[in-house]
Amino acid sequence: MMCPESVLVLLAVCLPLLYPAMALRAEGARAMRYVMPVLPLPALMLALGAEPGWQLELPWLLNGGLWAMDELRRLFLLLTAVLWTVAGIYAVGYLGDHHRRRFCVFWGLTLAGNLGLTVAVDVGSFYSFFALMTFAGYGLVVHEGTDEATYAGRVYLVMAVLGEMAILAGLLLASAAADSQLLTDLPAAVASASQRDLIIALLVAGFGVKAGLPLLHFWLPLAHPVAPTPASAVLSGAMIKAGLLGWLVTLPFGETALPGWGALMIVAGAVAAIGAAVLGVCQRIPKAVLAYSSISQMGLMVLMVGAAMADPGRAPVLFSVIALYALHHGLAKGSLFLSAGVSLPAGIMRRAAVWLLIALPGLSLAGLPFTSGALAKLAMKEGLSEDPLDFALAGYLSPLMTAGAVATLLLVLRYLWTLGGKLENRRNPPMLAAGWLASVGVSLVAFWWMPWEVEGLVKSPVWLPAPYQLWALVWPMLIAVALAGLTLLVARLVKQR
Amino acid sequence: MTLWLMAGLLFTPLAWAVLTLLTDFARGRLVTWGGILVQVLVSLGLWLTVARDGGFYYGLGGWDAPLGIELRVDGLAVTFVLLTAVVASACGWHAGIYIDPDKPWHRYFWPLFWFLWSGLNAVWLGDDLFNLYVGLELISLSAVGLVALGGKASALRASLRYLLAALLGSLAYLLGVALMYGQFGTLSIAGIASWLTEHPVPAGSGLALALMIAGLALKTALFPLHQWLPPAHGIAKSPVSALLSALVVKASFYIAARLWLELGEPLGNLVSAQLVGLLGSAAVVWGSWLACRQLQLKQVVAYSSVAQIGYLFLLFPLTYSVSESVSLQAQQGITLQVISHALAKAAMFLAAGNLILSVGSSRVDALAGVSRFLPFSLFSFGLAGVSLMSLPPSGGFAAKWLLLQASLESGQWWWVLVLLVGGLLSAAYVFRIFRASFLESPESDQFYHPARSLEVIPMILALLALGLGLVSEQVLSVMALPFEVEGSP
Amino acid sequence: MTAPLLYALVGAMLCGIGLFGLLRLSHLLRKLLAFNIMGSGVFLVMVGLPQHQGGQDPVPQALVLTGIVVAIAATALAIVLIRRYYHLSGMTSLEGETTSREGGPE
Amino acid sequence: MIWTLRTLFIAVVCLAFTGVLAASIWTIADKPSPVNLPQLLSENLDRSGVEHPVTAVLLNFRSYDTLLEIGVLVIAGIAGISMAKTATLEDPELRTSDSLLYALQRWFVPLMLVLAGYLLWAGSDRPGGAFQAGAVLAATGVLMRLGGIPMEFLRPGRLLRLGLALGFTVFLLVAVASAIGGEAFLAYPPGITKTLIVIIESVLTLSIAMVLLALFVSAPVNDAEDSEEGSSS
Amino acid sequence: MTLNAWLPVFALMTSLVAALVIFALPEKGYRLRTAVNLGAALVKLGLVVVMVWGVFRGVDYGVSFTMVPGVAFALKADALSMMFATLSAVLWLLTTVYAVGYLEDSPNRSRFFGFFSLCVASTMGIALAGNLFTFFLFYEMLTLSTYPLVVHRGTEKALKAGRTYLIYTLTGGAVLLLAIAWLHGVEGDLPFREGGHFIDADADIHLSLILIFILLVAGLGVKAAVFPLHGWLPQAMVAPAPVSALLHAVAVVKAGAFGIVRVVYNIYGIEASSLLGVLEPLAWLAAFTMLYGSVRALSQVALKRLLAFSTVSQVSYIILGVCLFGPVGAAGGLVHLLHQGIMKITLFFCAGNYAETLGIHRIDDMDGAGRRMPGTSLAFTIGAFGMIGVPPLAGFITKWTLGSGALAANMDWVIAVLVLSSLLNAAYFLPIVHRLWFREPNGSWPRERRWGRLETNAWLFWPPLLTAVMTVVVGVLASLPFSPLSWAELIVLREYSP
Repeated sequence: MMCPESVLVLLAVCLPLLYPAMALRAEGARAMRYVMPVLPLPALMLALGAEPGWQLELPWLLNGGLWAMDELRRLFLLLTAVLWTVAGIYAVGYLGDHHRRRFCVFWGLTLAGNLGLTVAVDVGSFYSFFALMTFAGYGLVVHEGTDEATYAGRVYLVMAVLGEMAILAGLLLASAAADSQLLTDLPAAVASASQRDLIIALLVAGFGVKAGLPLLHFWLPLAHPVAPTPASAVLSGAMIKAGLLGWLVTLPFGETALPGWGALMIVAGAVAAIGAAVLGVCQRIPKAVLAYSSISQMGLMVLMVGAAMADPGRAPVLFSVIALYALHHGLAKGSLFLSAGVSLPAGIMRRAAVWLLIALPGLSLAGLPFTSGALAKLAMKEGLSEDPLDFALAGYLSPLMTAGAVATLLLVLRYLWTLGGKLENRRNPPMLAAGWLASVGVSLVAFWWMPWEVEGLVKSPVWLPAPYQLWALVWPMLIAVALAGLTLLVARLVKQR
Repeated sequence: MTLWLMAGLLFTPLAWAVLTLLTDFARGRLVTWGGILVQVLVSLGLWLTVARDGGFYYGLGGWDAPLGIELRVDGLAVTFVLLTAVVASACGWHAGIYIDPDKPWHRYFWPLFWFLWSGLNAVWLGDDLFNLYVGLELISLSAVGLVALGGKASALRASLRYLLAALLGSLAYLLGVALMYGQFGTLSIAGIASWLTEHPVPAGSGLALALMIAGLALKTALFPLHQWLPPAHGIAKSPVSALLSALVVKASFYIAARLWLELGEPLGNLVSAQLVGLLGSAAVVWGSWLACRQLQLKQVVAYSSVAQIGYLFLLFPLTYSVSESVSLQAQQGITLQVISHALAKAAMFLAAGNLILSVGSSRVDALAGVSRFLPFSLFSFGLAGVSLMSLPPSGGFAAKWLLLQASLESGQWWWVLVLLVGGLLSAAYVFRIFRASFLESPESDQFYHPARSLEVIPMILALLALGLGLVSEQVLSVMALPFEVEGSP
Repeated sequence: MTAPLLYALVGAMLCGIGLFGLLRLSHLLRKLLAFNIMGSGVFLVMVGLPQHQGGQDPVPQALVLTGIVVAIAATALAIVLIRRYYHLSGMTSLEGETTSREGGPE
Repeated sequence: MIWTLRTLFIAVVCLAFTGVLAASIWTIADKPSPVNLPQLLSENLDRSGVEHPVTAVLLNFRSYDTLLEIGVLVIAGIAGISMAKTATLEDPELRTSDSLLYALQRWFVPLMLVLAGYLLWAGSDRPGGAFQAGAVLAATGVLMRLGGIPMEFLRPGRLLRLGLALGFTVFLLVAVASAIGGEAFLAYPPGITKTLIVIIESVLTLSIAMVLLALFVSAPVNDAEDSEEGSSS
Repeated sequence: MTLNAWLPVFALMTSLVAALVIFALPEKGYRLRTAVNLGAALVKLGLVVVMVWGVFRGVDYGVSFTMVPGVAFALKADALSMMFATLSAVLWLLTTVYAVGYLEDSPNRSRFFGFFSLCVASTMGIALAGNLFTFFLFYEMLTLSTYPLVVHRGTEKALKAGRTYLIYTLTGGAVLLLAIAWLHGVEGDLPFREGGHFIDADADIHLSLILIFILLVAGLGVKAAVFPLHGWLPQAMVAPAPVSALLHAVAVVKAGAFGIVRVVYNIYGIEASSLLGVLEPLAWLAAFTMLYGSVRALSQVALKRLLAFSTVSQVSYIILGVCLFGPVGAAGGLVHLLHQGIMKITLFFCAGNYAETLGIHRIDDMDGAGRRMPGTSLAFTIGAFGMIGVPPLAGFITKWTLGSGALAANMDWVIAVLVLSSLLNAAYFLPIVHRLWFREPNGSWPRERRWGRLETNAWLFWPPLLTAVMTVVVGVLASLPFSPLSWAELIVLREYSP
């Protein structure tokens, strides 16, 4: 018999999937945008309401479908649903008349893909949703129709297709090795497969395109700025995490030690974290800065992925940290992106409030105490602490994290700086403002009630870091501020000359 | 019953020749149609009789061979008799509508037509060398008469050429007959063959066979002796062309084949068998090639006959010093080829006649746009073409299949190439016609519409040719019936 | 060598001559004559060869008689055709034709 | 040059042909034939109804040949008169008033008629027969024609066609009559064989003469209007 | 004979009779002709459905009689034939609907629909043929009945294309005939049989068998457009869109591929083929063709030519699948027989719609067409994505199954080819999709026509949408019983354990 979860999950996936049908009739098309915030609601209910562990078998689907939810997926689903909801609200106010119907169609399809892939456990539907998200996402990227958008779209598409193919090959090999169509069977089989390294390489590269792995990231700083703001938010907040999720569910974590791959990933993560920051601070467009920030943040997560690969024993712990970090980053980055589209209201107080609300998620990213960022950073620190880890590069992780923190704040500051020159002075459309405020609220407040797991990593009350941790959180921020101040000074001097 | 059938078979065409001689064209047409009915029924009856009871010898005038003339009524012969009945009645039916009844000289069409028919029957059934000669002359002269009928200079030129070729061929054949008689003292083919099986081959007898076959090859228009055929077949009235291509050339080939199968093994030799096959192959290629290059529609069809006749001569190499089963396959294949070509070529000529009637010109490029106007005739043409191309399920295909098998099994693979290339070349000229007719030309609205029945006749023939492939087993089984020897050969 | 055999050999020679004429000559009447010569040769062979050893044999005689009638019929028909052809085209031979003339409008 | 070469080539071919043929005849002539047909024939001659073996072969043993042969002749006649496109076969140019010819006619025509009758009658027991008689009869007609005697029956009308067909028709009727009675085609009922043969011979003579005569007169020249299919219009 | 024996004959006769009736109908009889066409298509579909059910339960449908001495004319319905028959029955119905709309007021409709039905009858015959001889019979009939369709427009270009088509196919037919005759000489009449005939073949006929195999593949490869025998296909694109659709999706190209499947599975037998060592080279050839077709497609400017080269590439998937020794790969190849048909017919329908409604023939002119014709463009997009192999569409199922099969057969290089081919497919399809939806129109269309409320004629509008839906459905529901994939697995099961 169908349990409520099954109904809900079907609803969650099918609602956005069927939503484009509204475009067929003129009346429906006009009403379309008001439905956008509603689309992720079933998913949200599912993520919040249902306990992990249920599963839904769809034997007729592709090669036999299985949808289910575990802790990891739950967090990702939650992130996706929340972010899409707030972005949806935002979009209602944001959208102009330009090809609005088309945007809505692609919005729905991308959402369906993004939601679907988080609940899919069989290879076929996972890959299907992944591809759906990828290709429908293209519609969001090129929506504006400008030359930059088209160019960005082309780069996005080329890389995405390459990535898809790598994933296809990797999944094929893996599933052949496992002789199973279920993702849950893959890691173990990959670990013992004769072509282990090839499979891992394909999967790392394939999902790496989405996750903005260095050298596979080119599309990101191009695509995120040109997409409409709500789309950027979900691109950077949710969809980028799909790549991460892909790694987590397919690579052989906890099965066997892969020091080589771990090292590679750690190096890649480090390069991403630092390198993206260096490139990012040179950007002039706010959303480009944010895009680089995303790469940088993803670099940190890659770092953890690498560690998890290198040390199978530590992988379960790291998983929950990664999930937490992803959740935190997604919400904060979503909020940041949305803020790129708000206008400054009249009145100094209001302006200050707006600026504060813009800055807070950013600072949260950098690990400001009492924010989700602080929690995530601490959890990460704990997760990557030297002692339990057992591989060559373990010693470098801590400084890397610190450098990452510095880089993060630098980028956030740069963002705020560039944004300052761009924000317009006018009234925000109410829905836009509502969406943005909601995102900020979710990132700063609602986060604390979300079902993440930090047992054994951060002492409770988790929102209140212990004093020794406080310093650890703050000093990189200070360095960053100092650096930023220095730069500013130098810039002034140079300008005065 | 059988005796009456035989008498009817021999009597009807001759009698109707006389009857129609006494009437004018229009009344002759009615008389003819009656005669056709009789003749078809008689042929069918005889065929059924033979198919049920097996074949027999029929001594004319009550005299058996070697003194008298015996007719050999076996499965093959009655099948050809039936084939002749079908094709000739179709042509007769068609001619009755097609030919202008107001021209006074057209009244002579019917007697010539009937004489031709009787000559054909005489040849199919003949087992006497000299009687076959007379039958051949009967056919040749009436055919020449039909070609020349009321014709102009070009028709006369063609018919003269035809006549001279036919006469030379007949003389060569007759010379062979003279030598045969001088050597064996009898004119019965069966008699000679049975004597040869029991005695060593006497010296000097090969020339007789060679002369006869050479003469017959000339009459059959085997390459390179084919030049007379295309003008004659191309210029005659369509029903006449159909008769000539479908049946007349087959008559001489039939005799050659009978001689070869009965006497070839002892009297022939490998080189000549291969040589004849080679000439046949050359005919296939050369005839098809020329057919592709003709400007006149009926010339295309006529050259196609030259090519198709080439296939027939593959009988010679494929039955000489090969195993029994291969020989049988080759014979069956050739038989099917004769039948299907007869049906298909008749259909093709009749359809071509309709097309010419419709567009008012015999040029191939005048056909542009006719596919919209006369699709039915064009379709008949095409169906007949399918058989000529030896594509399935036509009789031509079944024939080709059997010949392929025979070639492969006897190890004479070079004929395989001929068969395949020939099929492709024939496709080339058939589709050339189609190409022309499919062309949409803007001014192509001036068409005369021939009578519906004119269009139906070639269609029936074409369908028969096409369906032959499906029932070829049944048709061939009649020919394979045991031969019941009544006379004393 | 008996008389019938001589006839037969002469017949062979006539055949050769007739054949040469048929192939070489272009005037239609001459061709026709050549045909008749060749025909005579054939008839001679036909009559001569069997009677060389078997003596009197009425069968070939009858055959030749039939053959002659046929030959006459053919010759007569040919002459009618040739005359008419000459009248219409003014030509006495089949040669010298061009492809455009063949079947071309008269 | 080419002409000469071609001639040479043809001459060589013909010579070779003659040589081979002669050699073959020479070889064949050496051996007796395995079937002795003349003997068989003479054994059956008394059943044939006529005394002369050639006539017996022609009109009894191999009467089918003869039937068809007459057919060939009729065909030639038909084809011949089909060429004539005028209502009459009369050709004014052939009319002469030569007195010598007229005198000849007066003497020869009756004589030749008698000769024809004799040849026909002689056919049963000595050389002679329908064809010879018919040929003489035709020659008479030619003579009359040259002499300018109008012969209205040669108009290509029903009478001419009837004349052409007469011999053949009778032969054919005789042939089929026996078949209807259950005998083989062309088998003469015993007893009246001779009578039948004589009747056939007589009508054949008439027909043969008619055919030959028709062929002689039927090639007058006039213009045709019918177009062939092979030519474009 | 029982009804069961007659069912294949009836299925064959439906379209044959329809053809004859249509030929006899006057040009003006539009309604009657349409009724006959659709009626026959529906009846046939019904018969096929009945037979599919029967074959599934193991009923034996077959009729056979000796045609030429030593050879039988045999019709038989097994799982494989039902696969092809279903394809042709379903798509015939849709294509007929489409063609009725497409040729609304063009001349020579009687001829067109007559040959159209003949063409489908031949396809049916090919599907139901019980031995190589019968197969060949209908194979050649197909050649002939498609020629008038290819040259239907009667232009110089069409006639030239028709000539090329004939030269290729008839030559191929001749080679095929030679091969069949030779095979017949070696082994006698060979009915199609699961597991093939040559598993126990003597070593001394191995060479002959290999040569015959090469000839067979060469003959069939012409229709299947295997490199280098594909030259006719792009040229034949001058034909009207429904013809191209039929040619590519159902009839001609498929007949060739189907023939190769028959030869490998039911004549030689997969194991014997593998033993003879003929599969591997064929697989390489197919792989090369896959890539070659795609590369050529990249540089095309005319939409239909692009689709043609895409066909060249896609059909080789089928052949490749057949060459993969193992049940999974085989299922992949077989299922593509259906999938490619559905997807390609969608694309051709759409191409026809663009041409007929907007006068678009070149890819350059397609900018912004998605707004003017959303339905058609949606169908096109789905078809294109299916071709690329984007999940969960039909093409993905193929690729996935093929890939798994290749791995099972230890032919890992196939994965690389698959990936590369998909990339190439993406490289030429995605720009078109982009043009459709994301470019602004150039102003005016080359030659626009309007039909009432819908974006185009209703007869033209629905078929591509339906096939697009099918593209999605056969992909998404691939594991349902009677889905193409399940059916292919059934065939394979019977082939591998005969």
